[in-house]
Amino acid sequence: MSDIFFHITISHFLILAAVLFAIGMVGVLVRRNALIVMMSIEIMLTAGILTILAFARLHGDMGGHAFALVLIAIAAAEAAVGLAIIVAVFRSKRHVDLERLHHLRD
Amino acid sequence: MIPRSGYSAIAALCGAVLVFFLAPGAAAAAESGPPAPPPGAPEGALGNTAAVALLFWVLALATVAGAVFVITRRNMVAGVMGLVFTFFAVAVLYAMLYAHFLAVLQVLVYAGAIMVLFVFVIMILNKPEDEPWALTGLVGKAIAGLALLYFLMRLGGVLWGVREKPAASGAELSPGGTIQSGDFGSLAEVGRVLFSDYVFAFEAIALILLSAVVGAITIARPGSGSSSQDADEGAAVGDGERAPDA
Amino acid sequence: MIELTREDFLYQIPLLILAVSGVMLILLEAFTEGNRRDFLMSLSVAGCVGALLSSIVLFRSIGDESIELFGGMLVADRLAYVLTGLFAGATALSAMLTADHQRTHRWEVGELYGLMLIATAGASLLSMAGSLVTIFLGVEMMSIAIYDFMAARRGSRPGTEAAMKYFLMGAFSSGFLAYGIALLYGATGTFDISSIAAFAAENPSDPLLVVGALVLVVALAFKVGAVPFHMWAPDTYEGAPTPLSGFLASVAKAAGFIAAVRIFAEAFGGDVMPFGRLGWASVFAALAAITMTVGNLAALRQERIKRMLAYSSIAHAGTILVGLVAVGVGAGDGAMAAVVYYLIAYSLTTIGAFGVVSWIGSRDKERLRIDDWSGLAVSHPLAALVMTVFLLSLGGIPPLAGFFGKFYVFSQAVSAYDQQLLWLVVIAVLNSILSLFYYLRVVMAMYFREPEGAFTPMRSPATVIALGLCAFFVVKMGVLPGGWMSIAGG
Amino acid sequence: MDATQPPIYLIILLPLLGAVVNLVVGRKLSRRFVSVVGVGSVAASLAVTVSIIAGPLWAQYTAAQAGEAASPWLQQTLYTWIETGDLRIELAFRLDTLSALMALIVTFVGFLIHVYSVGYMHDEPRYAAYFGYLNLFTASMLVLVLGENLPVMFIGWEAVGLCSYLLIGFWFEKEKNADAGRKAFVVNRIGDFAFILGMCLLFYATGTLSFADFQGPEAQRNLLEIFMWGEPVATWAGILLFIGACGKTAQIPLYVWLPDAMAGPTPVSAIIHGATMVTAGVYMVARMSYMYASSTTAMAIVAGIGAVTALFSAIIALAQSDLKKVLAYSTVSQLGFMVTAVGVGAYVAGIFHLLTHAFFKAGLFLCAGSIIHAMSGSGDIMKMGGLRKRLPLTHISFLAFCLAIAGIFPFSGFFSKDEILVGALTADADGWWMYYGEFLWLLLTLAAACTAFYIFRVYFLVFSGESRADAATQAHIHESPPLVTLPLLVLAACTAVLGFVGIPKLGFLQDIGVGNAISAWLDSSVRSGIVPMEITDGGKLRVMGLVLVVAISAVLTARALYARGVSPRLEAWTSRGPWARVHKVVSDKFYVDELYELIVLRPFRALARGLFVFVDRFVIDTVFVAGPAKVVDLVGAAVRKVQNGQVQRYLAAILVGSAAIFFLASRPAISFEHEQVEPYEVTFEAMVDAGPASVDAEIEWDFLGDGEADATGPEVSHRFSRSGEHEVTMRFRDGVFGRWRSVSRTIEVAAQEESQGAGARDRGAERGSRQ
Repeated sequence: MSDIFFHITISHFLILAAVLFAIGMVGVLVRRNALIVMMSIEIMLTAGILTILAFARLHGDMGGHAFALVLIAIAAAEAAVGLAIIVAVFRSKRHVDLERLHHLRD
Repeated sequence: MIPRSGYSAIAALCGAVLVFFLAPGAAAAAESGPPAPPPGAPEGALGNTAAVALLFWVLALATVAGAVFVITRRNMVAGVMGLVFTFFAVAVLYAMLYAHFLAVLQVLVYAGAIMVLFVFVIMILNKPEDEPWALTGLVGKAIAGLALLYFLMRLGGVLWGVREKPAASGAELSPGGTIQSGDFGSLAEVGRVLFSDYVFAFEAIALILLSAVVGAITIARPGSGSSSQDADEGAAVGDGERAPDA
Repeated sequence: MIELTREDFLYQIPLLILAVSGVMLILLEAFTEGNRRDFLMSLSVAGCVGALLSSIVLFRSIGDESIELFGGMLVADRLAYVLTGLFAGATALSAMLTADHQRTHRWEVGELYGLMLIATAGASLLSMAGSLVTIFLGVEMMSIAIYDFMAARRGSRPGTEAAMKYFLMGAFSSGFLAYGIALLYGATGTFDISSIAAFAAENPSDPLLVVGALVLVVALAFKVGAVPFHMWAPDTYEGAPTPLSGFLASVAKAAGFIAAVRIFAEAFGGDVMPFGRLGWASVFAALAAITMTVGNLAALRQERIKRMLAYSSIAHAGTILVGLVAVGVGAGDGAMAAVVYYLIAYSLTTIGAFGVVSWIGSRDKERLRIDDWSGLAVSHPLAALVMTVFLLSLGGIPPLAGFFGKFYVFSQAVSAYDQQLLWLVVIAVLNSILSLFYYLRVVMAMYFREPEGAFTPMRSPATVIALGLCAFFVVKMGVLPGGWMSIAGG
Repeated sequence: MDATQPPIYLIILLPLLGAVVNLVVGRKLSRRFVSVVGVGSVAASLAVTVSIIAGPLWAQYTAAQAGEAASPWLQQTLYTWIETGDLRIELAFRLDTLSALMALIVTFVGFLIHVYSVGYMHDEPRYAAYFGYLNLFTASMLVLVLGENLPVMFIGWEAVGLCSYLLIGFWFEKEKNADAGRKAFVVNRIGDFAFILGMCLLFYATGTLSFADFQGPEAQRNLLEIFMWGEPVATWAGILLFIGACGKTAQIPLYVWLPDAMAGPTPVSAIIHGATMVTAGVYMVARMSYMYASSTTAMAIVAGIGAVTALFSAIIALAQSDLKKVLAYSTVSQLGFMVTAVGVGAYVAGIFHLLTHAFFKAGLFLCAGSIIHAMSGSGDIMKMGGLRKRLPLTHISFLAFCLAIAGIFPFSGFFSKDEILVGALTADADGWWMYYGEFLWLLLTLAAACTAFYIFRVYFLVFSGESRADAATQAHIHESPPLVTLPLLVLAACTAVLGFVGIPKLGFLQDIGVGNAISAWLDSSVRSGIVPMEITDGGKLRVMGLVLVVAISAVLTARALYARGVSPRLEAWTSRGPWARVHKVVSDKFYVDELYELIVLRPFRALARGLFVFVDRFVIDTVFVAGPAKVVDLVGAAVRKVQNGQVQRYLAAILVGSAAIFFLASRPAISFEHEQVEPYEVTFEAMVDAGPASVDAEIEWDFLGDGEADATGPEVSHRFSRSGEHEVTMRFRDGVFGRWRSVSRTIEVAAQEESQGAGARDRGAERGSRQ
């Protein structure tokens, strides 16, 4: 049992990443502020990168690092666009509250 | 009294300290492990010294704490600081996985650039205090929470099974066997992969970043386009339309 | 170390044309003064046509070969060029419609055209994807450009709200995509799709592989708008500028499908059936059934035409999924050709339908409610006729393109081994009957109701040409489907 | 395309061109020009049809009769429409004796209706659109008839649906008309759905969709030998195609659109009911006779539905008071006759009745148009009467049509209806119930009686007695213009003599060289699926005589009741009930009338009302119309609840959806089966649903109940040490998530050999009980 604590394996990293992914999802679900929801999405992407790197370590393959780099760059791009959209929403509605953003609906 | 955002600033500072002191140690500790575990044995990927274990648990705690901090704080600046803290800790974890260059990149891009962007936008919004939690549709969210738990449980079982896979050090499984143990994850190796096998990805990213930048400028600038309104949409935009330009 | 050869560039010329003209347009926009949007539009159409023509040339020259480019990052084969050609053509049509929409509703944003081309480049990247990295890059290149131009109509409140929603959900699904790719990578140690296929053939139920594939199902189901991952679609299509809704419903959706084909049909396809007898198709079969049904039932109640078309596009996604399932249970090349044919037919039809919706809007009144369409047949008979053609094609009436798409998909699905898809085909056919109810409501409004006040729709050659082309091809694909079917691979 | 081939495509192209001209530029043209284009295109098409039939087809036919040429049909392939893999569909037209007859009916009757329309619609503001739609309708019907394969036929099939939608809803200013048009279209679509499925299934089974190929031995073998759910695939394909036919040909339960379709202009009713659209189903079944012959089950269903429809709608027609409604239900009933005919394999009789019906029903509708025109637009037969002298030409022709539909010798309906009755009475096939043919015959004979009664009820109420209309209407009554009456007279003349093309095959007549011309003509195109029982001339004559007597007595009853308006006694009966007038009834010499009313008409009326209430109000309105509406409402409400505009709810749905995918993919249903093979020895087989999780699954068996695994693997056998009950547990570990699940069951182990049967029964019973 104590082996789990002292013997760090790739699985530890993977589970940690999964937990991060889940925390990100919870954040997306429960926060009203679009900005914080975006931060939660960044956490999810980070969890993806961590998973990739852990597997890269497992397989000893540098391809994972290259893909992690791609992910980081794309996360940056997404953040830029997302923040711009938040600013645009704020300009037209004076708030970025997702619960009040429901004019398009069935 | 220290203002509430002060705590987060302190936390982020701790994160920075953590990186600077732990990262080299993390890499060293990871490298000090036994070079090649016997195949089939449930051997750790990183060796099994107590230092590695301690480091991992501290970092795991820091990461999770930072992430939880992000999604629980009402103060947005505090949230950003929590995120920075998480990213620092994750960067050290990268280093533990022999991804030194990506650890650096994580700190530079995420903790550096993206977080500055977030803070910037918080300033534009001029609203450091967030709206409270989204508590409508609690039933739906409870169901979603249960679904998430189930998802995590299934995923966790599979991921936990991975440790039974024969772990290998970077030298063994790399194609052609040219990488030495110390090279794995180094800047040189990342560069080599990026400019050979993944050169196309590298080029494509350039295009993506370009469209992101152009798009961000197009979207965020207050322009003449905002003067027109659909008749269907009802009233014209309020005074806030001329929000201070960043 | 890979060697880059001349071929690596030669075979990706359509992609290069799209990307380069996209960048050029963005640059030109910065140096263009005043309202020279038509000029930009023409250039973007020229770029698309160039990409289309080069796809046709490459399609003819490549034969049945499949050539790996950039060390397997890209795969050049006929499927890739068909879809690239479709994306380029559909983008050209959307661009032509967009210019007039911009002028009529005064939201001239010149960057849009460059971004549109970059999104198309992302879509065609997906069609050529030979690696999960390319899939991710393609999805993101397309999505980020789409986020951009969704929000480009700055003053429009529905526009920004739609962009916000689409962005958040798209980024969320990107998280799933990244995570799923990570899991597949963990299972196989490679991103290369053919290597993954080889691995899957040997380890059909590797846990990481299965879980990774299931997570990818979620991510791709989101992109194609399958229930219950569809909920962005109605809001987004309604809020977005109309021609861009058309773009979203055609190019973005087809790109999602081609990504699903590249991953599931090629990595997990073949004779081995990694996930048991029904394979991954069992998941898609359930999604297809529920997607068609919910999409159609929800569309029945819509009073606003863009929302109705959005739900209709969800229902069509379900129909295409039926074809994908048929591919999955080993119906083979025929089923794949049926999917491709359906994608072409559906894309042209839906762009046309959104185009007419855009066309009848005049300044200060967009005419987005079905009631606004009353008596169109009397005041503008040609527009009503064209719209009727599109709607009947969507509803699957012969001899229009939509009918053959459906017929082809259904007959392939029925002939799948052991008739195990018969239940799905029955549901699909019932749904296509159901769908006529709401398509006919619009036809009824146009033909069987009195016009409510005269109006002047936009008068512009570009829109008329685009609509004419769409209608022409929709009819042609129905009357002379042979050539199109052989293009689709049948 | 072979240059020497006759231009079959012209038959379709001409009306199509007329439609294009009238629809596109018609608004700018003069009425005269529109009429010339509209009528002329159909006339030209008729001329082409006649010339091709009289020329090349006749030559082929006579050659085939003489044994020289193999195939008495012409085929023209325009181009290969679809070719992909093994799917090859050509845009081809086939003119054989069957489709030639149909094309002749469509063009000839269509032509007359076009002529009639020129007179009838002269005040219509959307004159050009009307003729455009009418031409389009004719062209579509010709595509349906001449198509060489099912997909081409399906184009026509859909197009007539669409055109009828436009024509029925032509006067869309009235909400009711638009609704009727929509109803027609929707109900047709329900049938089309089955048609598409049937096509897919046929293609799957035979690899072809061409009519010529279905006759080939390979397709025949496939149809018989490929089984699905215990029936040959021909049965399922036949049933599915027939559901499609039910939609078009207005059979139970999809007949509801047809009575509502009266809302359109009267010539439209005539063309839809008489010559074209509704006969499509009958034609399709006859066309596919080579497939239906492979399945007696499908034929029994077709025949049964046809006969029930025939009687059922004839009963409903008894109680209608609107002229066009009566005729509409009459159409449904007559179609039932035809469907029964093709269902019992009497294809020639079915097509023959289709032919005669096309003439007399089109005529009846055109007369109705003339009458309603005269009555200032009202179709209430209770308000008519005494029109014999006011509308002499209409009266003459109407009488001829009535005699024909009632089956009075020597009008055409007599011959065709008689053929159907003989066909039904003598039909017998493998797997049919005993006396099924006789049962069908009985239903049809009853229906024939009702037919004679209701049509003469209409006739007497409209033409004899005193006029019951108000003064204003009476003043307006006048005979229609020649353009209207001329087609009527032509149709009436045809109706009177047409029957003689199908003189029954009676020994003594054949001896003197009088044969059944239509049967000889059609024999090469259809295949009789069921070998009829032998019937003697005497038997045939008895059937004929019986139905003639029944029809004549029904006519006489109608005359007695309605010749001077509605008989006052009848009114007394219906208004005040029997007991108040007992004395009068007893003393009344015509008590037969009342008895008839009491015993037959009243129950029938009640039945008709009841049937109407049940089928139309309950089945259609509640189940088909309100039911879906309710479902749509519920789903809509649910969607609305979820799609509430809040993006976080959408994200939650994604999460729930992905969890559901994981759940479904990771939970295969497990169970096991067992069978005793020897004393004490039982074999076990694990039953695990397909799915990702079941591929590399581990399976353990515990036979002793001690929790230890006694065997592993999906198929094991175990020798029990004693007989009696044993608790057996199967444990299953899925290959992906590694979860253990188990299923236990108590089984009975016998010591003797003979309990094998028990074991097998046990297996059957326990299959459903999965954990």
